[in-house]
Amino acid sequence: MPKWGMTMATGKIVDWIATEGALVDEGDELVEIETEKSVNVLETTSPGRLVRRVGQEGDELPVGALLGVLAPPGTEVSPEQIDEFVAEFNASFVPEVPETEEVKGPSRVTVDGLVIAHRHHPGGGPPAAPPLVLIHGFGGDQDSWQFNVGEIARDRPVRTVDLPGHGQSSREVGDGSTQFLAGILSAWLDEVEPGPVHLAGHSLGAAVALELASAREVLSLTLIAGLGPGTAVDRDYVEGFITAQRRRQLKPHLLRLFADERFVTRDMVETVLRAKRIESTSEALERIARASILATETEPRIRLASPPSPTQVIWGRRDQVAPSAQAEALSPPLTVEIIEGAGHMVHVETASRVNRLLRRMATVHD
Amino acid sequence: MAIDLNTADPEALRRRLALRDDPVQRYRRLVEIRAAEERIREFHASGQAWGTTHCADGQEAVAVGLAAAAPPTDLFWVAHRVHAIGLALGCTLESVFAENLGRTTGSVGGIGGSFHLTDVGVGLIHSFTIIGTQIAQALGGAFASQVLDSDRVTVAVFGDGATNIGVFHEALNLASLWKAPVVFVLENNHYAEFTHVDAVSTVTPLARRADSYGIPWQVVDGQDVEAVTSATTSALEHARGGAGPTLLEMSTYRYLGHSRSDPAAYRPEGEAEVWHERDPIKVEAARLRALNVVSDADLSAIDESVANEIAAAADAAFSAPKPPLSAMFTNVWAPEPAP
Amino acid sequence: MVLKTYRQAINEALVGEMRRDADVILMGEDVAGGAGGSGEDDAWGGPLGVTRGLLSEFGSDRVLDTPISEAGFIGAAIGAAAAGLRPVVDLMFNDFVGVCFDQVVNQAAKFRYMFGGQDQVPLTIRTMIGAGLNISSQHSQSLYPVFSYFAGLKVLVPSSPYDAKGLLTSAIRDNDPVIFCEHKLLYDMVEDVPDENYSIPFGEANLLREGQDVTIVALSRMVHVATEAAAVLAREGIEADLLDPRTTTPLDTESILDSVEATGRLVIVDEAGPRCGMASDIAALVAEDGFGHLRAPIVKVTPPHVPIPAAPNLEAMYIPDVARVVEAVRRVVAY
Amino acid sequence: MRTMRAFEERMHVEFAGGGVPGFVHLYAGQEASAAGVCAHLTGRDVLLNTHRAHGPAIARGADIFAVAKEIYCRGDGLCRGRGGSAHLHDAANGLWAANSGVGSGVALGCGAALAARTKGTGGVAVALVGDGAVNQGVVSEGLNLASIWKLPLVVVFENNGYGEATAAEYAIAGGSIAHRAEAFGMPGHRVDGSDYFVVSESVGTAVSRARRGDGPSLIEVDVPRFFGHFEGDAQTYRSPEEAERARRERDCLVKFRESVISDGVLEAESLDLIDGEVAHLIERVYTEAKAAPLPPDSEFMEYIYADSH
Repeated sequence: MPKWGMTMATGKIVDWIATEGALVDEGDELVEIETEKSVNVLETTSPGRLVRRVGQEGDELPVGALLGVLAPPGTEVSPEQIDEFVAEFNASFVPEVPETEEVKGPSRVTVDGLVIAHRHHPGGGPPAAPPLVLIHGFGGDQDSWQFNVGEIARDRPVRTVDLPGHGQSSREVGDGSTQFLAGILSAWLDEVEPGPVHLAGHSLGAAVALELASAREVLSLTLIAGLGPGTAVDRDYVEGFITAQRRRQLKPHLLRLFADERFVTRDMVETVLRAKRIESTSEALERIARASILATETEPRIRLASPPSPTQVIWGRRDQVAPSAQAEALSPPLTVEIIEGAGHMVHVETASRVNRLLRRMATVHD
Repeated sequence: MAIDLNTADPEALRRRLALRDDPVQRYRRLVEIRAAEERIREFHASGQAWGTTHCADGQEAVAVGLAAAAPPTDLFWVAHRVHAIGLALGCTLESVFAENLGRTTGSVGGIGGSFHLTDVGVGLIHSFTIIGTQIAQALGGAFASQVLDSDRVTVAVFGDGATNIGVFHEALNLASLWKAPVVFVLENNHYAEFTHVDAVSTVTPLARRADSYGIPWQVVDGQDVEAVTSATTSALEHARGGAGPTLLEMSTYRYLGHSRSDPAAYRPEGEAEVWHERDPIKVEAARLRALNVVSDADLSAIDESVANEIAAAADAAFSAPKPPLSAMFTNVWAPEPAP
Repeated sequence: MVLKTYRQAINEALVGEMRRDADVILMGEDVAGGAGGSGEDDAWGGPLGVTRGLLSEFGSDRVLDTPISEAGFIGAAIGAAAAGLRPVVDLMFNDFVGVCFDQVVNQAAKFRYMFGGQDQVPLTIRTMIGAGLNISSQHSQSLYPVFSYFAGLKVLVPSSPYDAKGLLTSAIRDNDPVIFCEHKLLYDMVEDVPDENYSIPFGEANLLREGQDVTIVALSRMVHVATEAAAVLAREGIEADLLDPRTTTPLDTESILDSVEATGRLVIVDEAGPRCGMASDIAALVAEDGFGHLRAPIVKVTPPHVPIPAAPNLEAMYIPDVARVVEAVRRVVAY
Repeated sequence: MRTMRAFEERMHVEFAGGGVPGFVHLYAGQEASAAGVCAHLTGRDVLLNTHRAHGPAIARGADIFAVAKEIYCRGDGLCRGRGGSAHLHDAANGLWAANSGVGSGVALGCGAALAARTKGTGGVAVALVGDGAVNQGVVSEGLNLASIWKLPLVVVFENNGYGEATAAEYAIAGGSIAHRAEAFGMPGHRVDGSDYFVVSESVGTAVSRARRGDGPSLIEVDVPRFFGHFEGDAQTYRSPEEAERARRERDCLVKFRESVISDGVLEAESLDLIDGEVAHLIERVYTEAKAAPLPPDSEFMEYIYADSH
């Protein structure tokens, strides 16, 4: 059972997609799982044959529990061997106690006079592994990575952060430019993570990540639903998001972020509204939008032609906010993954797929 | 339909009459009130009663003096700090305890709670939590006496805090115009909730306000039962004789906080100690001893017998039933008029 | 995430606005507690400690203890508001409005209208509502329906620390007289409340839970009773849309009607009495404008039409509880 | 004073002829009070008006055309037709809240005075109150607040002998309104309200005291009321001779005229000239007010709430 979200303790099997005995390849859809916060599809992380579906549809299982058994390609296993494996696993399996960090809230540091809220997720990987730093998009906060952090932290520490003007960070945003935001994050990294890092950013966060990658040592760079300044973005969405003050005004805008409406839960709308209500938030968002999103610029194309770090681009095919067509034209050395059926919040809607891509990118470039 | 004033609990009436001409009984009642309030605070501290409660420790002489002066036909409208005056007027210990505990044997069947004691049979018409209400209502009672040609006098008992609320001034004006047979008793314990009297009025003594309405006034030593009894007796007779209202300011002091949750931190150190030296129980004990009416042994015997009565009354209150659901719907409306 | 009590949240809103705007002043009986005495100055900080600490920061020119004279000091607050201050005045128990009703409903509510819009009364009246402390019916009522009757007043019934801070901030910034109803049983409730100033707009119902089977509208402390009931119902497979209007004037009629359009069923949970209250008001709204969507009669869960008894067992029966809400929802769903 | 009088005399006639909506309370006879008060007020001060509102509004400098239009509930009346005769309010000119809730002006005035002090404007508030309001609780509460907070407030009780139809002597215990000041620890005086100069001197002293920060004062101004409580009041509660006698013996205009002429301050001709101008003005005021349109239907829901800032 994967861990999607820091407070996720259990997940419920909604639907097995792969049939027992089927050969599956990396990235194939395996099983649909419902958590408190979403329904998401677990994808295969390594090729093999699904020899046993242990969890049954409707079962509610703790994080880390055995969902099924995958035999390596080309090997033959007997039912007895599978029984033995399952028994052994279950005998040693102790469900982990869910993290309470979310309840405690993020840590805060003061960087260049600004309060920056951030979290460190040490995870279960080697502590010395270069960490992955995740930068959220416009109007979001670090919790928008909640479906990604848990899985990635199996390999390496993960750091998430609230951009200035967002989440629980300061509402001071300078001139609102990506340069300013990247400058603050660079100073923040000097403080908390001076060594080389992997970097991933979503939407506005992708622009900040690209800027940051030019300024310091970044081992790999993942740009999700954004290419930096000049990314074509729906102006109505941005302006509507900034001005919405009420649930009923905001919800239509949030719906545009997803291909599947069910992701826009009451909790999500409330969380975004609460952040937006903090004094000076609208002004901060407005300033960032003017300087970093709605300004047009062609420079990123040039920069992406010879990127500062090994770079992959991930996009949702059904992105209504930043059309995915702009990713299709990109060419090597960039790798480009366009995910069918996902919208702008591709890392939420197809968390399992994006997690696999993020883990692979980092592992390859450690 | 007028309330029936002839429904006194015989025991309550006996308790009321006992104070009339017997200084030892007055002393005993002071002791009883002090001990009863202590017991009530235990109910609250131990979680057996909740809500809030307002105690009058230190002000017992006012309650007992008023009750001693007034014949049982006179009617009292009083403030929320009512245990003392209720017990002085004759409410039984059990009825006061049970009301605090929300039991059917409480003075209003558990429906009113600590600060709404009522026993019309001994002249305790009601106790009020909306500051100042009783002043106008007592005036109305006095007006009724005039219309009905009764020699009944009414008494309004209120705190210093009530002298700033409009209804105090409205009632004094009317009482003066109508020469109403009412006595206004201003129990000045120097604090309205947590605020000192001097912060909320610029006139001292407060009773001087009566001048503006053409009403005679007097400041009385509220620590001394005899002083209270004597001043009240005169004021009641003044009113009964048709000469109109009087305002009596009883100067006294509240040892404890406003309510059970109030530690009274707003008071300066040493202030309470000065008043403790003139504690009403001490003052009265000294007087009785000086007159050789009682011996030290008698005083100890009184303490002991009061303690026993209180224990018995508390037991009785605890064993009384809680009100049934039907009690919630009783007395919302008066009975239909007789055909 | 910072857990704070309802009491702290209100205190923070007051501090935040008093720091932000020198025109904000505070007055009421014992808002500091200790004025004129020779002991501590801020001995009490309001009858329930809500305004503690304000005197020391803002001084006695801006934090004023008043005598017990509600008509006088609420009238003065109205005058001060019309003259350019933003008074926050403490009416203590909302039951005390009886002694200053004229000031609240004839003066504050109409000052702007009757004078043709020349002036405004940016006044906030904080007041305690609610039963549950065994203090009988002159200290336990929930009179927000009475205030809601009067055009010109805005009426807020925050049910949580987060809402209390955001709504009080909006109330102080608002240019109309606002009645801010604090439920006395909520003072110790804790919730995540941001340190920063923030404001919640009036007329926006809070959607606490989404469901397709029934709409539950609950106010003030009843929101928590309804939340618990909704959880019980969910285990039975009944999913409720749970709405907290948060402000009764203005009332978010749109959210209520939209929800009923989707669910076809309405249960209203209100601690105020059954007659002429918000429950009957909302029922009338849906009967008039949402009748075609109803699949069952509207049910109101309210206390009976009696004053509030002090006896703990009777008071417990008076206040709507989870069982009554669950039963009401089952009834409309089974209809 | 002449304008106030002429305005009211004409109103008396107009009301009898029909066409004036609502209740109308005339100020005639009391003019020296409003004039004596307003002589000491500046732009930063606030005058709290009563429901007998026309005279003080005119004295305070409100546009007399807008005053008349408000009484006729016209769209461009002082309060856009929302208030009518008893609720004249002119924020821009420091005229406040003529009020049917008698006595409220004292509490509201405390607030205006508190705001003036808190904001350091140097302004004072003067609350006009009738004798009928003196026994209202809110008046006592307001006087107490003003006293303990030492507010820059002057409370002027215009005692015209009747609270509606009830004689002041019957309704007020303790001898006089001025005597009430003692209950609140402030100075109180009773003055002859038919003499402008007496009123003015007394108010002047009280306003200076308030402006200096020395706290509130109470002034009882003894004035005659020439007409009934409201127009249409048959006044059977008082003898017909009483009003007649008041007009004969206590007319502030007559006294003023005699006084300034005998002191050589003004000549009879200049006073006649003023009277003539006033008559002309009043004619224009009434003609224009009666012709003005009622408020537009489209503004039915306006002015209930302020826009948030």
